[in-house]
Amino acid sequence: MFETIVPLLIDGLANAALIFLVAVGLTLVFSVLRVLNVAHGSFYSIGAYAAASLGLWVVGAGLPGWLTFASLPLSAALVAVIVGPLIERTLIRWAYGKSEAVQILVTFGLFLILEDLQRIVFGVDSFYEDTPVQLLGSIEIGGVVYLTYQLVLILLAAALLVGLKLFIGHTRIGKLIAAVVADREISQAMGINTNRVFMIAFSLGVFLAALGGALTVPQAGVSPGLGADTMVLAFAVAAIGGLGKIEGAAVAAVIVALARVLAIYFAPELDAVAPYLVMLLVLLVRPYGLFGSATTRKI
Amino acid sequence: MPLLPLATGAIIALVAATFAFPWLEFVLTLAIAKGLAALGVAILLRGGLISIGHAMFFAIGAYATAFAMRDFGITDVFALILISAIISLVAGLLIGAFVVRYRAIFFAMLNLAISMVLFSLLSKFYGVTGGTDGLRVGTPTVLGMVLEAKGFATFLFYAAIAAMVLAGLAVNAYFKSPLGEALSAVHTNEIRLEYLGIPVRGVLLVAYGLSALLAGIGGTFAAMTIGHVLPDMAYWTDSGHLVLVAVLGGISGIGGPFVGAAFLELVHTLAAGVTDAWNMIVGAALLGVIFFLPKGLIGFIRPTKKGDLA
Amino acid sequence: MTVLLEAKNLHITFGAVKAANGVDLHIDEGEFLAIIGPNGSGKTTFLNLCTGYIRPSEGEVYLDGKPITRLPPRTIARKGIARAFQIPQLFLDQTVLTNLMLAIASREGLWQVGKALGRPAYRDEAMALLAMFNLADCAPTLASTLPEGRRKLVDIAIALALKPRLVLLDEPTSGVSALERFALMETLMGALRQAKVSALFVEHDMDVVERYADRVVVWEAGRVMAEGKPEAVFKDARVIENVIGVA
Amino acid sequence: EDKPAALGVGVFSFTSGGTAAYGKPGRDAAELMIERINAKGGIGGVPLSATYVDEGQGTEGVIAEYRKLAGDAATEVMIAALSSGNCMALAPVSDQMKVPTVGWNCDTHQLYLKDAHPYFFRPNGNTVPEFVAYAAYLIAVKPDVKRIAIINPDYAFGHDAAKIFTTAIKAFKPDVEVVAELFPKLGAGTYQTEISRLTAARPDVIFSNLWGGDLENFVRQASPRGLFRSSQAVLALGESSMQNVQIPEGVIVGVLGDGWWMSPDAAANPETREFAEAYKAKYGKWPVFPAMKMANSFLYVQAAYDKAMAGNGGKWPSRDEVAAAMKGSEVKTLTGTMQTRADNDGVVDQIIGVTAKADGHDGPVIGDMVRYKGADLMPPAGEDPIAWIGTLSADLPTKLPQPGSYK
Amino acid sequence: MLTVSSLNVSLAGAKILRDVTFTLKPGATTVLIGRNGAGKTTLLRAIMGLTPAESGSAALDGRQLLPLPAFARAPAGIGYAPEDRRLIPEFSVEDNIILPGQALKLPQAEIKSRLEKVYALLPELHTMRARPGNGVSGGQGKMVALGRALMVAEKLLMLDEPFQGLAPALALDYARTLSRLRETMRDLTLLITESSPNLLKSVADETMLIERGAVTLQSPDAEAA
Ligand SMILES: Nc1ncnc2c1ncn2[C@@H]1O[C@H](COP(=O)(O)OP(=O)(O)OP(=O)(O)O)[C@@H](O)[C@H]1O
Ligand SMILES: Nc1ncnc2c1ncn2[C@@H]1O[C@H](COP(=O)(O)OP(=O)(O)OP(=O)(O)O)[C@@H](O)[C@H]1O
Ligand SMILES: [Mg+2]
Ligand SMILES: [Mg+2]
Repeated sequence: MFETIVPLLIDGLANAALIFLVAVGLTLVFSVLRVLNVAHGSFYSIGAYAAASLGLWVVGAGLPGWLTFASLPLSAALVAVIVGPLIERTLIRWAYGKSEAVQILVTFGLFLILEDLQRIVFGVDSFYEDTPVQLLGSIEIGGVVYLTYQLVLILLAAALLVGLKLFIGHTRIGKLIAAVVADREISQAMGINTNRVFMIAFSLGVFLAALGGALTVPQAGVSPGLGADTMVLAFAVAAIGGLGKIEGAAVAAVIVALARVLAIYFAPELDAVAPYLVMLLVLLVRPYGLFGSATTRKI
Repeated sequence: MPLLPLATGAIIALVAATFAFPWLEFVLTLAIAKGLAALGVAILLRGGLISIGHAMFFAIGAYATAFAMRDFGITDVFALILISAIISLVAGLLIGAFVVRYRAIFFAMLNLAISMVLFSLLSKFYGVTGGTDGLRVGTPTVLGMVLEAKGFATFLFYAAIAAMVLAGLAVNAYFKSPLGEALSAVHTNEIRLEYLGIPVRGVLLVAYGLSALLAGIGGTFAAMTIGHVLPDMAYWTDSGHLVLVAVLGGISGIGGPFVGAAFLELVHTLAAGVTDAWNMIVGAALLGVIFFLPKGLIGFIRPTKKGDLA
Repeated sequence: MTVLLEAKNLHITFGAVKAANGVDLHIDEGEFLAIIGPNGSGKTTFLNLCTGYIRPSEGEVYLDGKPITRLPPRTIARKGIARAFQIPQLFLDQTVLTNLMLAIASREGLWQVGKALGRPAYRDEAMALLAMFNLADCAPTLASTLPEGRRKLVDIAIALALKPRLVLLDEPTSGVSALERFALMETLMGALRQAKVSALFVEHDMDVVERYADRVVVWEAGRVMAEGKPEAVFKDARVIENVIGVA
Repeated sequence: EDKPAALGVGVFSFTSGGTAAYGKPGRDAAELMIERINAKGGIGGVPLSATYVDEGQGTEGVIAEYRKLAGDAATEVMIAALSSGNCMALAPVSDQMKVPTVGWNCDTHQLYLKDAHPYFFRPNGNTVPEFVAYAAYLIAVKPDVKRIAIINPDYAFGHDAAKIFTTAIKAFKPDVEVVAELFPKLGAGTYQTEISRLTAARPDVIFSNLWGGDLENFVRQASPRGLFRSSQAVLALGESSMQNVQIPEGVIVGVLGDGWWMSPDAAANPETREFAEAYKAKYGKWPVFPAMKMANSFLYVQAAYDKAMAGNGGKWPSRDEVAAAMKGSEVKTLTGTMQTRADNDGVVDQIIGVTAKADGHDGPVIGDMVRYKGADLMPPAGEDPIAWIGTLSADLPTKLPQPGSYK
Repeated sequence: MLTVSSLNVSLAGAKILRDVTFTLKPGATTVLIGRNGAGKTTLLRAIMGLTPAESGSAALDGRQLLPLPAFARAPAGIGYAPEDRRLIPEFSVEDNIILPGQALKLPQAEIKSRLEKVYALLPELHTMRARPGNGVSGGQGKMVALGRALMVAEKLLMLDEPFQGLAPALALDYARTLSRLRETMRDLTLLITESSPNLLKSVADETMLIERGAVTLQSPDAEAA
């Protein structure tokens, strides 16, 4: 028993860490901009490509290997700074307050374009840069060899969760964001520069997505088509946790990850279905997700 | 009304085109099939509901056809269409009964989830569904007549046109009926609807069932045209494309989705020969339309009406 | 006089607030009953309870002596109780005309396949109603572009279009300029009388109450504090202090 | 008919998506072959001109493309397709449009199981001999194997391979048990959980027919976690990724056929050498077996035209005549021979070995090779393949040529 | 002081404001009277930059407002209470009130003292400061909106139909509050729209009449109805 429980938990959490990183960005962007960003998955894969390229360059340039660690968040930040404001100002901002259909379509169009752009820029070969994994080496737990990197990811995700909660819940920016979420127009009248808030939030979302992508590179590499699959998974997790709910995304990520791992261990054919089945079940019981709640209209 | 000559003109153009380029026959039949599904999506958009999962009904219709032929030896084209229609309608009502409790993003997501479950099952249960390789669909018979493949393709093309016209008329009447107007009202004020004594979920369920039915019929046509059914038919990006097609063409009328579908299929076939980056072209076209033609492509030839996007 | 609607000992609390705290109230056939009371005393909440929008934690609401407490709004509406809201509830991206025609159509139920909503019968009835509130010119405009005051009128017109036995009007004159207030009430009450519709209206304008209410109920902290003929109630010291105020 | 200005060929392969890592070499080879053939004056004096179709766009689009091309008389022959799914879908269309079509890579044994396809040829062999060969090789090198684990892509190719491989193994050694059978979906990207699962199952042998980007990712993720140390790995399509990812030495790999450009026979053929050099010069890598399969398919087409023209007195052949020429043909290729059976399925030899280093060659090679005769492992036409495998005798591996015998 | 000149606004093709021109006396309270749909709300929204103006200008102490983004009004010392309250539902009443202060990065101490002022002026807000924004009734909401506007209103305070939906007693309170407000903040300029003027007799220095989007200046004692 024990020898399956342990790997089960470790694999589950390691998976959850990665899933959380993608989903939290999506959910955060949604909570502020009220835009469901279908192109989110693309930022994930762009982050991955950026990290791979940067890492390969570091190694190629003969720089010390530990720099590749720095290159992961750095490349994510680069993507966020370059892509985030650009896209927010041009496309996303335009879609604010438009119907869901329009928003989803604008980002879907963006998604289609980005997917092909990546193929044109990075080609069709899969990229790989695993210096960090090699440097960290591996440890054996319960008879199974794990990459130390996997365990590091778990801690990292946890830290990020706490950090974000503090940022949103206990800072001035956080309050302003919450206000903008609730009522854009009145927020402006009260002196909030909503455009700045939006851009910060969106770029933060891009950063989280890109970071998720970057962090997968050392252990999974990146190849074309990564974005589309990541996207649906992020959707599912965000919905399960309750859209816009950061802690929800975390819990949901763990649930989904465990579901998948259990499937792989005991019922492999359910592997792919697991996240969506979980989503169906959860939404059946709690229509707005685990942490979500309906907003009653005052009449 | 002025739309009538337009519509007839368009149909004549369709037919003429296939005489000029025979291979268009296939592309256009497929376009109409997708158009039917997109029309279904457009119905829901009326009620402010966006489904990123409607490809599932397209797939249900398609697989229903494949199974009916493989496992029940039904080969008559009309029988197959009828069967798929009924099955997708029933599926629509069942799933609808569940999803009409949700709105906005949650509705979109839930449809996505269900369609992805279907997708995963179709790809997983290799023994039954042929897995990701899908199933082959032979050439159906027409009222007992066994046409050779080319002949059947042509027959199917005209059948599709007929289906398109019928669907168009039906949906048009629906939009004008109280039920149709109530659907648009759901979008803006459910509370008021409730206070008018109107069961909101009932209104939505009708719309959902209708949209599923249309998507299913589209699926059958696709299955019979392509001669093959695949799980990809239910993948979320295909659902995305259906919404895309609807909005591309314009959701205010019934013509839009078909215009959009034709546009998409043509871009696809024409671009695919030249470049692999056809997705980029379609994506750009979509953005272009959303930004500059809020009424959709159909807006070129039709005055604005309420229900247009943005 | 036969009792039409009756509320017995209704309770509901929101967090710390007792929005309904043992409400007992009845309205007779053909009666015009006014509810006045401080802001936040639970008037709108009472209407929500009567129409099934929210359910009381305790107590019952009876229509013709039959309980309707746990029925959804649509069923209660079908039983002949129509409502106009404090914050107008319209189909914002449809025309004012369509707003009304939907209300009219809903009387016969929507399950009429193949018939257009815009058929002459509905159109004429709708236009007649709009004309009554001199909104005829608004007929083709989208509800979303109406100013607050006009929305209010359309909202009331919709309620009447349902041909109810009882209308609940939540501050019908608020947001309607003083210049138009009495004109509105005249047409409204006239129409109700003629159609023999009972009315319960929440109102802050005492002149309006005085002129149109058969009976006044004074609300205070989620319960009825005083009740009676307007002129009597307006003399009640507590009422003057809490509701009417002294200039 | 009189000769056209150019011989239109439709060439189908994956050039987008994760699968492109495997499909691109195929397309590259096609371009190179066309250059080379046209440089020698084309086929019967007519230069080839290809239209390339990306299978990455999904079967639906692929069929649309095929119909469009077939509808155009200028396209006289198709080389399609890479994926088994697409071949299954295109075969009936080819019957319909009557265009001779060469399945250059797809190898599901189900292709001709139900109906015949007079215009669809698949000269590069099918899944049955390919994976029975691996079973035989494994038993030969590891007679004491007890516990096997399988991780294959989640579609026909993966499922077929798993069934064929296990059936064969059990036929050769009934007491073998399958301790884990995983089918991650195509392009899954990360396999960490699967790897834990496989390790926990403690198998003697891990069999996989993952390919393209998937195979590369799997290898990269599995090696640091010691999977290849704890178990003997069989990577059926290993050769196609050897140059992109470092596969540890001693892993059993092969080329699903005879398409190993360095095999003794191939090395003996100057044309092959030339082709490989040209390929390396043009694309910076040695031609992996998908490249060889594509190249061979062009030779197959060329042979068909030559034969057809020889048959009708040098006149330019119709589509039907080309198809007729392909029927039952036997074609010398860069790496061996393609034998076309009456049912249009092909018979080729199977080359298998283990990863090794060779001095004098930059990059990994295959050592301890064996070359099984295709015919020995091919079920007779019309017989149910899986049932047939069940009937194989336990001592077949010992009767067949032994590992290392092919030098 | 606020100067609006030949301001024009059109919405959905319809002309809503026509050449609106007026000047508010500093420290004075001006009441804008007009029937429903006259354009009162639109005028305030245009000044706030929430509805785009076609042409014309609005200047506060010589500073042009229209070119500025909407969020630049509060820092300029303009407080605004919309007719439909618009509280942040999930914020407590108190958080709603201090929101503008936070937006303007006011120091905590400053926010604190202003909050005290507001509570002193509107004691009932103090009693329900912990309630959620969606937990207050229509009328109570008006009060909260006023308090929130006061947070930043140093120069100009604009109230859109503050009395709408107020019970008479509360309305009288509210009117008194306004008078008290004018005692405490003498140089604060008030612009109040109202469709029922009688309550404002006590506070109004100036009355403006707006009809179909056109403003006409009136003398204090003018009879509105
Ligand atoms: N978004 C809009 N699109 C088009 N017209 C609009 C829009 N908003 C308001 N209007 C029109 O502008 C005119 C003025 O509206 P406004 O709300 O300013 O009137 P008001 O004086 O505030 O009325 P009330 O006293 O009822 O609030 C009205 O005729 C209204 O129809
Ligand atoms: N959905 C709700 N959630 C929380 N509290 C609520 C809710 N609805 C009403 N309340 C509270 O219940 C009390 C009564 O509200 P209600 O709207 O009935 O007052 P009212 O008498 O209509 O006031 P007004 O005359 O200002 O409209 C108020 O204090 C309000 O804060
Ligand atoms: Mg109220
Ligand atoms: Mg107003």
